[in-house]
Amino acid sequence: MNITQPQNYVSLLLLLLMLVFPVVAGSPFVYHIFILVFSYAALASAWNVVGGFAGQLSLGHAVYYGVGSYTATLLMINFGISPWIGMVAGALLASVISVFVSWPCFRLRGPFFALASIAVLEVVRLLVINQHGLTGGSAGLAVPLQQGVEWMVFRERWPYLVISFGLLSAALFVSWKIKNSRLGYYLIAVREREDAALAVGVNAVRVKLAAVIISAFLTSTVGSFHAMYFTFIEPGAVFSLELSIQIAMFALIGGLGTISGPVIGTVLVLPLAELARGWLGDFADGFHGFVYGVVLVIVVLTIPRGLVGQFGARVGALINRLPGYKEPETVQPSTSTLTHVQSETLGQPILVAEHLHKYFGGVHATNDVSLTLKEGEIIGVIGPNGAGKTTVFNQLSGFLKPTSGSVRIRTSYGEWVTPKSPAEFAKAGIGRTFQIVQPFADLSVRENIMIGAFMNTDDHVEARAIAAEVAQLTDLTDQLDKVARDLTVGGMKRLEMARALATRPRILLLDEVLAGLNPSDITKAIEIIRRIRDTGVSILMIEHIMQATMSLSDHVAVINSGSLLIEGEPEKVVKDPQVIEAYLGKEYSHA
Amino acid sequence: MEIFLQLLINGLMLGGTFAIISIGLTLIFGIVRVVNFAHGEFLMIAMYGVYLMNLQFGLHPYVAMLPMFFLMFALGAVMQRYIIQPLLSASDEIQIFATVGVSTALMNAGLMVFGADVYSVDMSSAVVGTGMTSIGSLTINNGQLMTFIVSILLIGALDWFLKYTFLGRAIRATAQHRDAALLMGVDVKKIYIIAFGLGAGCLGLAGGLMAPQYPVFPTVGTFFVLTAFIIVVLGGLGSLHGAFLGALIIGVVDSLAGYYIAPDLKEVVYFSIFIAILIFRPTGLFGAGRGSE
Amino acid sequence: MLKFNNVSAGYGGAEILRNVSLEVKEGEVVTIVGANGAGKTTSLRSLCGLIPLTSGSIEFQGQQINGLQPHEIVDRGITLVPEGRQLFPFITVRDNLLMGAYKKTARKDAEKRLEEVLELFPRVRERLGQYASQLSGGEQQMVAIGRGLMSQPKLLMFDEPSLGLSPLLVSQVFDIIRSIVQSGTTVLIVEQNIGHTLRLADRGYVLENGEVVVDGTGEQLLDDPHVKRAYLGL
Amino acid sequence: MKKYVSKIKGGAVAAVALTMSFSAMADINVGALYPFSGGLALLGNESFRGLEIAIEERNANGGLRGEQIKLVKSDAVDAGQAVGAARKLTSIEGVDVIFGSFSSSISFAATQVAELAAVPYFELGAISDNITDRNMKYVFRSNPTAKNFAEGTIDAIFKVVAPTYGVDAKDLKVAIIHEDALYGTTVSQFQKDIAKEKGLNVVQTLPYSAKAVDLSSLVLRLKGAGADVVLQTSYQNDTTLFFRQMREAGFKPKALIGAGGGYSMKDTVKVVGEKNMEGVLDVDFAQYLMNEAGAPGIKEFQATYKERYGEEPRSGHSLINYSGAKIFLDALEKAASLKADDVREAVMAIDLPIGSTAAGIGAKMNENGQNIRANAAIMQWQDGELKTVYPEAAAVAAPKFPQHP
Repeated sequence: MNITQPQNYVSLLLLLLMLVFPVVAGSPFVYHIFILVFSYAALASAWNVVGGFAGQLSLGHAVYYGVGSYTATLLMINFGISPWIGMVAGALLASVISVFVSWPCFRLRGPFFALASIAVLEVVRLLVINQHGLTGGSAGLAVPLQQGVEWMVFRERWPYLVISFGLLSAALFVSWKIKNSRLGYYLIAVREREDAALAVGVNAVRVKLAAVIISAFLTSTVGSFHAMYFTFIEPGAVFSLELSIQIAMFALIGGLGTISGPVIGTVLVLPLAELARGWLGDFADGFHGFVYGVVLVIVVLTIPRGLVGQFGARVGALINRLPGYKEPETVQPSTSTLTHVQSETLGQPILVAEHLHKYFGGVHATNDVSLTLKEGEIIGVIGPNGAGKTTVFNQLSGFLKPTSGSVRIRTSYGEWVTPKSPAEFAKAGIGRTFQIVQPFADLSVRENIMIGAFMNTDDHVEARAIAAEVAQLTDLTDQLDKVARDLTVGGMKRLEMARALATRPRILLLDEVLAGLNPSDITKAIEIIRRIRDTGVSILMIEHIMQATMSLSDHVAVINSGSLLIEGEPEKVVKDPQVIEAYLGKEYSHA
Repeated sequence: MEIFLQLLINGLMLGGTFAIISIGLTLIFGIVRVVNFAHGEFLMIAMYGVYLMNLQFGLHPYVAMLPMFFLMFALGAVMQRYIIQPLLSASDEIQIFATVGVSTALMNAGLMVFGADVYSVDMSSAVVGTGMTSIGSLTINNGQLMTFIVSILLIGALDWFLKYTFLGRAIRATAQHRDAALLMGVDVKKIYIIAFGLGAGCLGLAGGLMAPQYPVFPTVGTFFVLTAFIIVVLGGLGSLHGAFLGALIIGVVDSLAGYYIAPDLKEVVYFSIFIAILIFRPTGLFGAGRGSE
Repeated sequence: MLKFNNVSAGYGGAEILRNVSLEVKEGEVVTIVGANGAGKTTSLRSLCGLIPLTSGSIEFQGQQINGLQPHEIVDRGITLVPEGRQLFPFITVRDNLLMGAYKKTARKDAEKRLEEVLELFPRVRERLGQYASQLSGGEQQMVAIGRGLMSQPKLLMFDEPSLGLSPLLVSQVFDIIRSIVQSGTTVLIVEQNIGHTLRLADRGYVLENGEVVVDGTGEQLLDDPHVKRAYLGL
Repeated sequence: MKKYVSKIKGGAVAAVALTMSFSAMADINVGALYPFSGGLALLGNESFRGLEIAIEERNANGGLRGEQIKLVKSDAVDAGQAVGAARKLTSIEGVDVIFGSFSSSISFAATQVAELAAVPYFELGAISDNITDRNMKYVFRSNPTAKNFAEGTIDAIFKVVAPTYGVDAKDLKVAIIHEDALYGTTVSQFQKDIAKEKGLNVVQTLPYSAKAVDLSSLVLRLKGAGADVVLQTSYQNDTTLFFRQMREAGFKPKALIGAGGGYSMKDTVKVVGEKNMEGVLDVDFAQYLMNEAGAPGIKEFQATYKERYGEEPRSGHSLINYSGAKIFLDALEKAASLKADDVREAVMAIDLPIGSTAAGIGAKMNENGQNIRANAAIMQWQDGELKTVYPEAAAVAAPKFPQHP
């Protein structure tokens, strides 16, 4: 982290200010509020790793919090083990539990994942109550009041403040680390467009598990700390749905998926709620809860992206006017992959599909399609709308499993492999684009491409270099810092190619990358495809724009009604009466 | 054997109560595709409404539930129009938080207006809905029996409405294929408002039917809402018959597990069933092919 | 009857239609042809109110209709038979057809209308009680057309009615469209299978990259080099 | 510039000093920490009313140490909020003492804070025994604990049920049922231990969730086990549910004994019906129908309550809080100063015999600050009234059971 960057030093200063404020104010109540703010902000940040970065709306995070509380307290009561050790033990246990809880739930979407997480929380709470021999049941456990550093119980308040600040710093550091690492990019990729992520070799399940484990670990440490701070735990309070909702709410109000959001959300809402309880509590029982609910509704209706999502960019720009701001350095692309590679195996088969059949229910979508792509070749796949071209593509890239038949790929070591999942296909050397473009819309062009580059490197700098290099190849260099959603159609299509290329594929499957482009974009794209081929990549492309297909392809394959109609040289194929009929209808071919 | 039969009857009757609460939720869930966490608080409002009508006008809860149906319809419609509709294209978590916010606000509003006191409708002079019916040594609570019967009638009525009226067909069509419904000239926004209103309106009926059984207090909704979610997922999104069968299943599980396992572990049993259903058969037991994925 | 005045439209910032002007007169059959991605479907969707225009206007029977809600446009008498059928999968065929008569003016004659439609599609009659998702592709297309007719439209639009059908079925579908035309309904077809379409149509427009490049009568277009180029790159 | 700053500073200091001296001169600030919202709100509020009446009474009679007492309300729904509430009371509000707190988990957390801040904490209603097992110097409790409750319920079997039916207590089949949160679990645990110790025949022990909406299977299990006496520790909803479903299943045990909670509440009778509550025993803080001889001032309190809030007390929580508050206020009056150590000295000096307060309890603190003269009364619902039946000194009626002619 570069400390001279305004955004960085301002953030650090603000954090320090939060630590200094209660010390200056001196009031125990202010101490308490800040201890709560720090620890809840840590919880919200930890939750944000799953709920924000990974986009899995968990409302059962109190499970991990409770595991931390109980592990530390039980170890202390039964074995006299210091809560510092208990904290780590609890965190490890929470991580293990998180794997068992989350794995089966990952295929659930949105509200269903949320409901499942609530159900898990309820089950755990009821079991903890039921197993009172072990857990003390619902009577709860009182933490022995042995004072001292090793017991995490103090008469003064500042040690609690320091510990909670430490926990928050840890959570923030981890968030920042994730956000700026391969994992962070992968999480966003999986959250935004799982298909596109799979196509660049992301193992979605593993990535989500990593997030859940990290999140559970952090959440659990705060649970241990809270047990020592409140000195009393009971299942109803620690395994509580309200707590789970509350921490998620702090993150949401601040801004999901941002680093500072959860902290800002907590800092604004928590003290306000505490004070409101004092101010409004006398007015009428329940009034502050009412206000709380109404504020939450207003926030989601007016600034659903949270404070940071809504205002973050503007504030960030203001802060950047402070002294010390430097543009991020542009990385010089190394031109290693751009050079023409002379391959000894040029012209030999690299991708072989044999007798592919695919049924959807009763529909025979792919009927005995066999294809062979030779190294260095461009094959154009044409056929009318709905003929089943994309279905074939999906089988060639692992997104669909053929009902029968096989797809084999020759790796760079010369072996033939049959990958099983889209990610394995990607790793075996297949890059693909999607007919309907799948950009990670909120990321910049550079970051989009980097997600592809991360397949072969986990180094940030190297990924940036690859991005720069691929951008040059696809004429995106001057758009690198643009947000993907602002690109033109042509730009998006090129971005699709760039992302696939960043994985250094040896075979590229292009699904209608020219559709919807204006003539000048088309010319540009054709040139790019030629350039790509010249770097040694073999290409299979579905295309409707005939001029392009004709001029680019070495071979043309025509698919109609799910089967391979004809394959051969472009000129021959296009004059074939069968083809004309398939395209323009019987009547036309007779005309 | 006799105990088993009594347990079964108790479970089925409890299922009737669960059903009347879940019908509205499955309508909203299935059509508007929103998980309404405020459903329990809607039930609370309906129960207070019935209580007040009984107190002020001496209406029997079974009479009071009819005006309550319309009042709750209006409340649901307002919630859809002003809170859910602006968020229809927003992500799931935003919608969930909106309904959580409404839930918190309503629960506390209940506390502000009525205090934490527990109120119950005075049924001492009522003839219908109280007492027991005995069949041999087995007994049935009349109020629960009434709830059971009305929930069947309600499902029948909704079924007829959804199948044989233009509006009902449009509601089903919108749930299945929103864009195509638009092309048929359906005002989708209006359909959502009606669907949400209907779902809330069902709770108006539930409020009246439950009055002889359960007292009302600000947090009464939390006693029922999670169970209702379980039932709706179990029965399959938006499926009325599924919700009814799911309610009966959960009722019977509640009753049997409470006897044969332990009263404090019965929730564990049906929460576990719920998780298993989500994981292994996300479309629900009776869902028509659409579910959690 | 229908007029596009310099219409531009698109999704999420990308402009797919550019300055398109076209016209359909009462009683006519007009077709829009062009390659994939040329903007044919977009033009129909913007007409139905599903996509907002970025510029230009659409008039129907002399009144501006762009900016209206989709259901208001249906009420004016414009109905689309969408690409890929888009039936309601878990609703019976009968109810699918009745959904076509949802708009207020069509409701009271719905049963009568249903009979007429079933006469046109005798095979559908046997399937009335089944879920739409249980039908074959051809039967689904019949239901989709039938559903469109149920609204008694002044202007009926077809989006790729031949998509995914076998050649025999394609001929049948076009026979049906022909009979609809003969009954006096104005028709606008978007189609890839231009052989059938251009023979049927009074006039046609060729879209390329979101712009109208040629227009003329069906027969003229059949021989126009633009058409072949658009499709086959010759 | 510098001058200007110092001027502002000076002004601010003066203002602060002024307000501080103002409040110091006018009032003694006293914290009231209860759950005023959330699920515990009803009884939290009822408890608070007892404290409020005690304070208002004291203020009307010239106040404490010649100054008016100002009550500072602080709401805590759970342990986390209790810490915040206690911190606020001890620091920002600067209260001299705190009264609380109805809920045991709130009390646990709040007393911890108060102890560390050296602010005396007077617990008037929470019953978990451990609260006063932690060697705290400034935490005192006037009310009986869970153990007292459990003892009371077992006593009720030996002293009331068995003699009235004329059977040996050890021949009775006893079932223990309880809600499975803190309150029910704590009391029932003591019940189990004491019952075992005294050789009772316990046939079933069944916990259940207080949020349960159906207890019919639990009732069938009790019925199947042929329980003669049922001990229930419960809140209001589960009490009414249990009674309704017991009736439906035709289950009629010889005696039902509750440990406060739902059994003591007027509302419960309203829902369950007078005749269905007839003969039900309840062990709790003393309620209102006590022999004035064993509870001096109880009628007066009841009258004041009715006048102040326009309704009958909703449960005995107000009474026990009232009595406890009075005991501690008297001690505060006598203390050398309001410093914590002086307060402790005064509190430890309290010596009131049983039957000398409105709730019938006496007062004598042990080293841990627990009142060892706090006993739970045994009461019975008769004709819709909760009448004290044991100990005899406070009794207003003889026990009778409708099942036993």
